[in-house]
Amino acid sequence: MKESNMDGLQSTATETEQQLEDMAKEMRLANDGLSEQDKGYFCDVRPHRVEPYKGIMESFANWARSQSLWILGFGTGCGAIELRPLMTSRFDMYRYGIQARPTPRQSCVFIIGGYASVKTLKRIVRSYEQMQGPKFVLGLGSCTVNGGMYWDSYNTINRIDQYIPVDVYIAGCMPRPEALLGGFIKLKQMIREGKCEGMNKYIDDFDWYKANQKQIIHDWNMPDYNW
Amino acid sequence: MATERQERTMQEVNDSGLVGDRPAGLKFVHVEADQAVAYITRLRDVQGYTHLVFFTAIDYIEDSLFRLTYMVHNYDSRQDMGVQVDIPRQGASMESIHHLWPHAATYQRELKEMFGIDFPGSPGVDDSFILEGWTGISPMRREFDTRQYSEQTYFPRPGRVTHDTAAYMKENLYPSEAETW
Amino acid sequence: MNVIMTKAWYTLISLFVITNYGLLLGGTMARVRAKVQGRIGQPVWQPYIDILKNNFKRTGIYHGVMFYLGPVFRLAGGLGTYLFIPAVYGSLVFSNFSFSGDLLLVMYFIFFGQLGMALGAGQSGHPYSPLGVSRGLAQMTAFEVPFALSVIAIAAQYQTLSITEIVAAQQGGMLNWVAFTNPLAMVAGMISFLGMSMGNPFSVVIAPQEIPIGPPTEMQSSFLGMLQTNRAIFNGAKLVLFMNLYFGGATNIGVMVVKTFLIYLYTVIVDASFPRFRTDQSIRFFLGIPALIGIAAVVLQML
Amino acid sequence: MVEMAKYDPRDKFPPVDAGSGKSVYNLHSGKYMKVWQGPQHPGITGNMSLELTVCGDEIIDCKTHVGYLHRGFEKLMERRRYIQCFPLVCRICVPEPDFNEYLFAEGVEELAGIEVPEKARWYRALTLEMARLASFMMWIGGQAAAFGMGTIGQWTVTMRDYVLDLFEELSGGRIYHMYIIPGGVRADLPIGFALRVEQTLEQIGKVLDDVELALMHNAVFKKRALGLGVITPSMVDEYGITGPNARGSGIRRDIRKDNPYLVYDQLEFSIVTETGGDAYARTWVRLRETRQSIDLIRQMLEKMPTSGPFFQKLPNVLHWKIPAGQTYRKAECTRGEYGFFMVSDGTELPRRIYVRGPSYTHAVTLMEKLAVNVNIADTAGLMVSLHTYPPEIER
Repeated sequence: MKESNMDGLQSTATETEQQLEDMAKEMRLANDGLSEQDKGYFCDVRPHRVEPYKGIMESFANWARSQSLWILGFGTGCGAIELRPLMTSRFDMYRYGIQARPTPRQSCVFIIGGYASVKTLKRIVRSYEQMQGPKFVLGLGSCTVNGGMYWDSYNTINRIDQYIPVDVYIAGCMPRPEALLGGFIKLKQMIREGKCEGMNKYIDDFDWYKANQKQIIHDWNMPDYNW
Repeated sequence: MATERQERTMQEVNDSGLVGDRPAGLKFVHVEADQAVAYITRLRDVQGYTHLVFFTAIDYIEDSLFRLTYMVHNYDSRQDMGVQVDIPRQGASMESIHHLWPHAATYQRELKEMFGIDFPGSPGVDDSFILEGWTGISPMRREFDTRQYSEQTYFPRPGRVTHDTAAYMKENLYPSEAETW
Repeated sequence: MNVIMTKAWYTLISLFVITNYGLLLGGTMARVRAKVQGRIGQPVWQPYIDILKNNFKRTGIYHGVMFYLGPVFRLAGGLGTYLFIPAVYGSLVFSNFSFSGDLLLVMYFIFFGQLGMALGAGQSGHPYSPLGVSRGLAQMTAFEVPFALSVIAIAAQYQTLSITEIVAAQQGGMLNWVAFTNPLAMVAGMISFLGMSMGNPFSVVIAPQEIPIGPPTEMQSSFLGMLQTNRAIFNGAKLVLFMNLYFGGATNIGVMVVKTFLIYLYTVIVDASFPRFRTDQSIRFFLGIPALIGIAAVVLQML
Repeated sequence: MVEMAKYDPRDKFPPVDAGSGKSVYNLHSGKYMKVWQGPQHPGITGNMSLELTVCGDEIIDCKTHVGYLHRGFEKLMERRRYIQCFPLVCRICVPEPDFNEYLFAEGVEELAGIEVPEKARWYRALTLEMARLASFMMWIGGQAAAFGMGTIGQWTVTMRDYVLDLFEELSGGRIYHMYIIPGGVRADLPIGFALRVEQTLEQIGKVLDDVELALMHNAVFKKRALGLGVITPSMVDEYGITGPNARGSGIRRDIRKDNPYLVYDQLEFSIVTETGGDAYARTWVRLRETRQSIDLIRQMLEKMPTSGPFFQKLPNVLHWKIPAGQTYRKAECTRGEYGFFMVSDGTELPRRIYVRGPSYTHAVTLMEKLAVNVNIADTAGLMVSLHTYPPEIER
């Protein structure tokens, strides 16, 4: 597990805003959802912002990232039914360097397939935090934008961007595979332009996201940030 | 195990006391709560209604009662029989039929969670089935307002306008046809 | 001193060539598999981009020292396998250290990577990893049996264990290949090669459907990049090894490319046209007909 | 094959409690491991999860967890007018939404006493069979992929896509059609539609031949599927099993024959049954039913009336007061008996609409029963072979 440098805590003689922010960054996570013997297994260090490289190096890295997008194989909603045609020979997404990975550790694109019920949102948050950055989120369908059909349902959230940062929305119910490919191409453009800093955004507004998540997910029995 | 009281109920079923007999092959019968399970047992064992199609409840909040509906099917006579039981809404509780069909326990789990109807003795009836960490009244009860709950909880995106469909269509879409019905 | 330096340079060149060849072969075979499925498939250079992307990941987590060493062992296994095989017979650059190592050492290196991977996966703490590891090691032990038997048959045939001498003995015409002088050994070896290349029907170790995805479940960014690099080298090394053992080796790089491509094509075609065995089923399979064929090959040589 | 030493695998398993039928074990004894399969798992159907307790490589206890896709349809429909419920119901089941539309429309017509024109009933049956075809094409790919053969899925899912094209031409929607509405159907058949359907059916027939050759006669597939998840005929009534799962055990039951709806009494077809009761038999049943629905579509296109209205004009649907009553309509969908139980109290809003999905029993009770003593590598195949679909469990 990462060591948190304690300097930020000791040199607190003259508190400026900056140092207070540093202290907030250095504060450890509570992980109060976990039982005592489980706390040892999980990291309690707050996630740290990772700055991108400078100049040509970052643009080259972004090109590589945009050319190999690995989807997390998690059909969170009915939008996942259009991923099957996307993978098969009619709309062959492998042509664009897109492939599906079964484990969140190795994947970098998370497709929120439509509506997310509260029970699924818990798994979405956990899978999203297990993914290694930079990671990108595709909101699929109208339900991720504003609740869509189920805007007044008691069990589906209305806006996914209140809980995890979203890079690209693909509207429609259901969005066609062509629309999905269009969304992927848009995502590639944004990655090349270096606009997809969703992970750093998540880390900057970490407390806000956590507050929103814990407001809905009542039985929070998982670590606060899952490395 | 059928007392003659159920015999008589059976006779009534076959003769009359049917509600909504459309389509052919679908019958509904009302049974008292205390003899419902024995009656269903007889339906399964004697009358050949061997298939439990579904088991659900209807919330009549104005009469303050739940109407349980056991739908059983007879594959020989191709009959669907809806056995309907009225139970009071306060402290709603009902005998379990998981000993007749194992998958009835699943329905009872759902009813416990969604309506708050208790089935003592049903395996795992208290486990959460669909919802997770749900606090508050059971969502399928009619006094639960899902729209209000959703607007309070799930950060509705500003800008959504909800028209009253009838008024909107009457004004904008079909000004002439709206009154033709 | 000078000799050592030139040898080191030759080794580096040979490693560079086999790595790129393995990567390109992987990309090509992905396209072949896609053609069987009626698709176009990914670009040939996709493996390069994937490795780059994995190494450009910003964060990466580790679960301890063995988790680090697992991919390293795997890479060491791949390199060791390759470095003691003559990639091109008679060539100064591509006959690596084959003068010093022999077949047993190579077989040991083939096993070595898996064991290291098992250690690393075990420390990752994910319940899927030990499941995959146990499947992988059990299946590996099974397909080592026909492979070892066919190797013994070849060794008995040529009275040597040195790969270079085995290749040398097969020179001069197609009919001198083991595939024709000792077909039973070739059959047993090629069947065990299916298991070694971990394609269907023996791919339950890294199967996505049954327990994703086995040992590398927790391997992320640069660990995964290392594993992918090793997969390229290891594939190349295995192909070259089987080419040397059964198909008369190669006298120049072109022949090597053609032969290894065909051998790989055979595994990919089988891969695309079969479901996968369960672990116990694949063990029963390898200990069945292929093992009997291997025994028959050995017996024929001993007669 | 080599003769393996005979040993009883049961002896390493914990004792089974006679009362509950569940095995009694101490999870912390170090002998057992708990593995969660799903919801984030490629080998699970839809979005649900299995809580497996394994002893070595074999499952000794399985618990199904559903509810990841719960949208509260039944609650939402209670606060919408009947015609507003209509775009909702097709969302319940994604692979074949038409059954929801059909049953909802039938129920409303039932309660409101509306006669549907003859042509509309043929169109409805045609849509249902096309939906069945599409769903089966997707299922075959899933069953093959669950055993690791991705090639079959690539072929069949592409063929399904051409059926979706026909749906798009017919109704404008690819996945959700909303073609069957109360009072009839939304549009007439396009010109030359039957011709294009025939072309697609020919293509699909060819692909099905290839699938039969490459999958059903595949030695490895047989090894995996034979004897996996055997459903005995006595279990069928006990667990409320319907559809191909029951027909795979030799039970001759098909709502299209027993309680004929729409125009199925005017078509020639026979109930497909197999006797094995295992995953292989179920695969055969579904493969043959796919061919059967191709045949049914051809029959319909022949016998279909060419003239006449396809829609019965409704009163103003926004002020539509359905008379009080209750009814239960069912149809034979690809997974079994699909039913809508509708209660109206004479107002503009439905009092209660209950959706009976066949997966309700298949995925929860039956799966928990069948998964015991199954190798953990076969869980995905067993799950797919039951053809469960989570959204109709939790709605």
